[in-house]
Amino acid sequence: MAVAKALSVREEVVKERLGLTSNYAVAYAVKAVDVDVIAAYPITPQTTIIEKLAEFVANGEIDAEYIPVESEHSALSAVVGAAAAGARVFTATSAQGLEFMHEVLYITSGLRLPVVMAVPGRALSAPISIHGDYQDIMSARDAGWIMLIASSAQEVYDSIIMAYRIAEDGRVLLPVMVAYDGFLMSHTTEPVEIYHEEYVRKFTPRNLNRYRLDPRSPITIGVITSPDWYYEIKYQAIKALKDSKGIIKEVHEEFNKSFGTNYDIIEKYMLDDADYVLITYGGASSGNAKEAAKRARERGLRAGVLRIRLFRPFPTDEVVNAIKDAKAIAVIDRALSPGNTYEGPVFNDVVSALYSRGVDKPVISVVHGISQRTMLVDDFYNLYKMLDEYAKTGEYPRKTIFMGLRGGEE
Amino acid sequence: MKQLTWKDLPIGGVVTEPGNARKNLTGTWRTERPVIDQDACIRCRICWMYCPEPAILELKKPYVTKTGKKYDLTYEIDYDHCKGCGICAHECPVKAIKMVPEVAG
Amino acid sequence: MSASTIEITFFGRGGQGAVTAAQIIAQAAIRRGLFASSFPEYGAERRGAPVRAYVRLSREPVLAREPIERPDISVVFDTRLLSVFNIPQITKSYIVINALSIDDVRQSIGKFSGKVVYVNAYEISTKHLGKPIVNTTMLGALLKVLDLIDLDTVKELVLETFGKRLGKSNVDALEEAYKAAEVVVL
Amino acid sequence: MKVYFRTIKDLPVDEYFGPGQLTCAGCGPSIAVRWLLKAAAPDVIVVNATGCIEVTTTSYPYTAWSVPYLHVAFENSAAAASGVEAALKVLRRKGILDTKAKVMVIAGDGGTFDIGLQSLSGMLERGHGVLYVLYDNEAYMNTGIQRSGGTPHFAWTTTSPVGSKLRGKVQRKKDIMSIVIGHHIPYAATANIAYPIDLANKVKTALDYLDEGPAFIHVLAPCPPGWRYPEDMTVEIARLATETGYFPLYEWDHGRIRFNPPSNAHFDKSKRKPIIEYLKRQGRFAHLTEEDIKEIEKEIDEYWDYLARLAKAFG
Repeated sequence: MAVAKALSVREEVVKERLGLTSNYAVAYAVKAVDVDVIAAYPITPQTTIIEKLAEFVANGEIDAEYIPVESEHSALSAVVGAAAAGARVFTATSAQGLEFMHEVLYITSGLRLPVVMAVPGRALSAPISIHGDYQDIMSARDAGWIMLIASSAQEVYDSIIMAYRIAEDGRVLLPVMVAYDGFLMSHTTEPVEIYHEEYVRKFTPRNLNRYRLDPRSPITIGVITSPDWYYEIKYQAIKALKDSKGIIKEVHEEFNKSFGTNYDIIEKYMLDDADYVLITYGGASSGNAKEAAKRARERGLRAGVLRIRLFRPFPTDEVVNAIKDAKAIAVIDRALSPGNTYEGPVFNDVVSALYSRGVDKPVISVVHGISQRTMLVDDFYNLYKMLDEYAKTGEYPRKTIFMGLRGGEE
Repeated sequence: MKQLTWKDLPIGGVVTEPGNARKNLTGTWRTERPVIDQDACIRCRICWMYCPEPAILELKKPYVTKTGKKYDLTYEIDYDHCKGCGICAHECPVKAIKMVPEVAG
Repeated sequence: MSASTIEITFFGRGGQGAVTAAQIIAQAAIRRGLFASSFPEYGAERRGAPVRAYVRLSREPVLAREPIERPDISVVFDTRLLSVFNIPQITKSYIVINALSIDDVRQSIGKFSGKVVYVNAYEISTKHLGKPIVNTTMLGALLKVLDLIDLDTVKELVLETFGKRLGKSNVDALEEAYKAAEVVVL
Repeated sequence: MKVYFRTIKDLPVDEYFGPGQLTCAGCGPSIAVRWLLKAAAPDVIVVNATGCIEVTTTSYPYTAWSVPYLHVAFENSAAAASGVEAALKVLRRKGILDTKAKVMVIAGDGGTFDIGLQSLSGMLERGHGVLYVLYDNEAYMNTGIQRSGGTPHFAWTTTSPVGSKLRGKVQRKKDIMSIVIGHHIPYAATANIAYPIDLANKVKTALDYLDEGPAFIHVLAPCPPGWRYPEDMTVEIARLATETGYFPLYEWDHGRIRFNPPSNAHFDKSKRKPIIEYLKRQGRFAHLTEEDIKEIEKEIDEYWDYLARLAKAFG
């Protein structure tokens, strides 16, 4: 019954099924939510988003001001200004561009402005690499943004729509970043069902009832604080980010109801009875891990995948509950946290989540797909085999495994 | 004010009351105070124009000088905020403003 | 071909339109209600440098996001690419190839256990487009063995991709190749 | 320049800035901002760059501003203002907000000549209807007097100290007006806190042009601790800067250049007061030798030659 109902919702809301890259899916979502101000600067692999948006604006398909800024720093600064004036805004970037925005990332969340940004992830210089991974995304993880990591073009489209609803919620008022794989998603054409705009707009009503620049009631935004005040104002934003999890769940539920989808802040794949779990994020890691789980199950291993979709705030209880019955777990990071005990950034999050809830499980840290180093389904299948062997011997590696590294790690 | 917690403050460090900096009594910074000689003052508005604070008040307060000249306006110092820079005294074309040492207490 | 997922790799050179051809096939599949994913090998674009573009077609959602190492079908824009990518060794079922003659095909492919779809795309594309841009012509040859997608949908997409005038010449090339292509066993 | 205020008696009474801001006693930039707002308020949104004015006027939980105010960072006030302007435009167009507010940037010399030059150039090139006001106190005063691209030749600062080998700032002041004018915007002008009527008229004129594109006003605003002079001298020193020809008052209005009093008489060098009158009152120039002063005088003459050529070509 539930399925039949979902299907009929789908039939009603879906306007057409298109072949889109994740980047184009972003542009279509931004169009659907009736954005007011777009400011962006070209950078690979983000550029095709803003090319598509520029095309929409040029053809009058979006009534928005498109600011072709002279840098990423100005891109985020301009949307901060526009959001402070009450507009619904969008920007996008990758890699060096996100680094160049870094200063303003913190300001955006500190000023509690509902900015939405898309980031197809990419390796950071030096050496320069235009290829995809998540090092740029991870460098932004402490900036106080809500961070969603999508795994398909459809999910990217849906996430951008949800992002506006979340960001502008009066209980949240925080910027939202929608991240996904550079190239492996940003430039991969997949089917995307786009919605009739009336449904999207109904789902994302404007909220002008927030602090904004208005001569009728002049307020000051962007103050300087002494040690007497900074801590309290910062804590408000930290608390808002933590509390946003419940509201994000609420928005997911309502989105699922309105659009006949099935999103949650984490995705569980063959997880219920899994002994061995790969924890992943993004499209390539999770897609290949799912294929590998199927392969492993065919060969008698109870394999499952846990995909982290909401990365900040980190879904601590959800993650712990999802893996608490597993025998062994591997966290696959497409990013690096050099100099840490383990170099996988999300590994550290997972371990800290388990520890905080008193769950002691063998977890191994795996780094893979750096600068889009080829990841094969077989690599992920081999990880299940490795977990099985570790579980049998009781011996676990006490350092990060750098998969696919010529020469191997030491 | 300092006892307010994070629960009491508007989000984002926004200040919602325009111009509430007037609660900063910068007059305490002064070592010398300007004193206007209302009889010598020619109401030229120059001190008012150049005051950085602004701490020179242009009041619709009639005044008759000792020599019988009538004015509609009176210029007075807002001693709560005047920092005592002395620009007014320096720029006054008729030297109607004197800088006088602040006395303790 | 009618396995659950069909994997196709286009082998071309920068500027020959291999990426566009892969896109058109994926778009056509999506338009027919199938699942598909298509992505090129990425790097700085260089004219003439060998490039690969991948397409997966399926009746189920496509999960895998790995490069196609063993394509069911290889679409090869010129014979010199065969050895660059070891194509006869890695291809499972079909090599769709642009060559000057059947002898040229035999000579350049050597040993291959599957079937070859041969077309002289140089000649056909030059005839219709005035220059040897072979991507749409190769699509015609590919369709000879790819029955998941119909000719009309591909033609529709070619017209949309290239616009009316250029689209028409490309459709002509595609149709001629579809007729002229020969399936041979070496 | 359109004349909105003919005499001092015409100047508006309402205050939108201060009191209670934590600027130094005798602050030149404070005088500038007070008159900017008197001319522009109430329908104006201010975007402020990091700097003296920002830190002294928004010390939480207090604000010295009675107009909507936004501070984002140091180098991006022009970019943030671009966003505000674009937002007002589109929200007006869509009928979401009914507002006729104009956007004004207020930034110091560091935020304009140096770290903010890129975003300023971007904003001017894109043609946003924003008035950008530079209050120039000729160094990074907020951080304790460090040299900027706006610091004049030979001036002492803590990063252009007077030593046994180097004597103050080695380089000359950047010609920001020429850079701005190079963007071919409708209106650019210089102004000086010693001439508030002129300043207020220029602000009004600039705001009127914003439908066509950006406007820029370069306001000289002396700083008592940074320039090392007694705080009651702020206006006098500012006035001397113009009277000696060091800081001429002029406007670039739709491709025409026009000099304002008293600078319009200063092509004739004899009408300019000797530069020493300006220099000798400031501790930052206390180390100057006669040779140095000659050098500065030569530079000012060269600058006037340049202005004369501009006036000839575009007058």
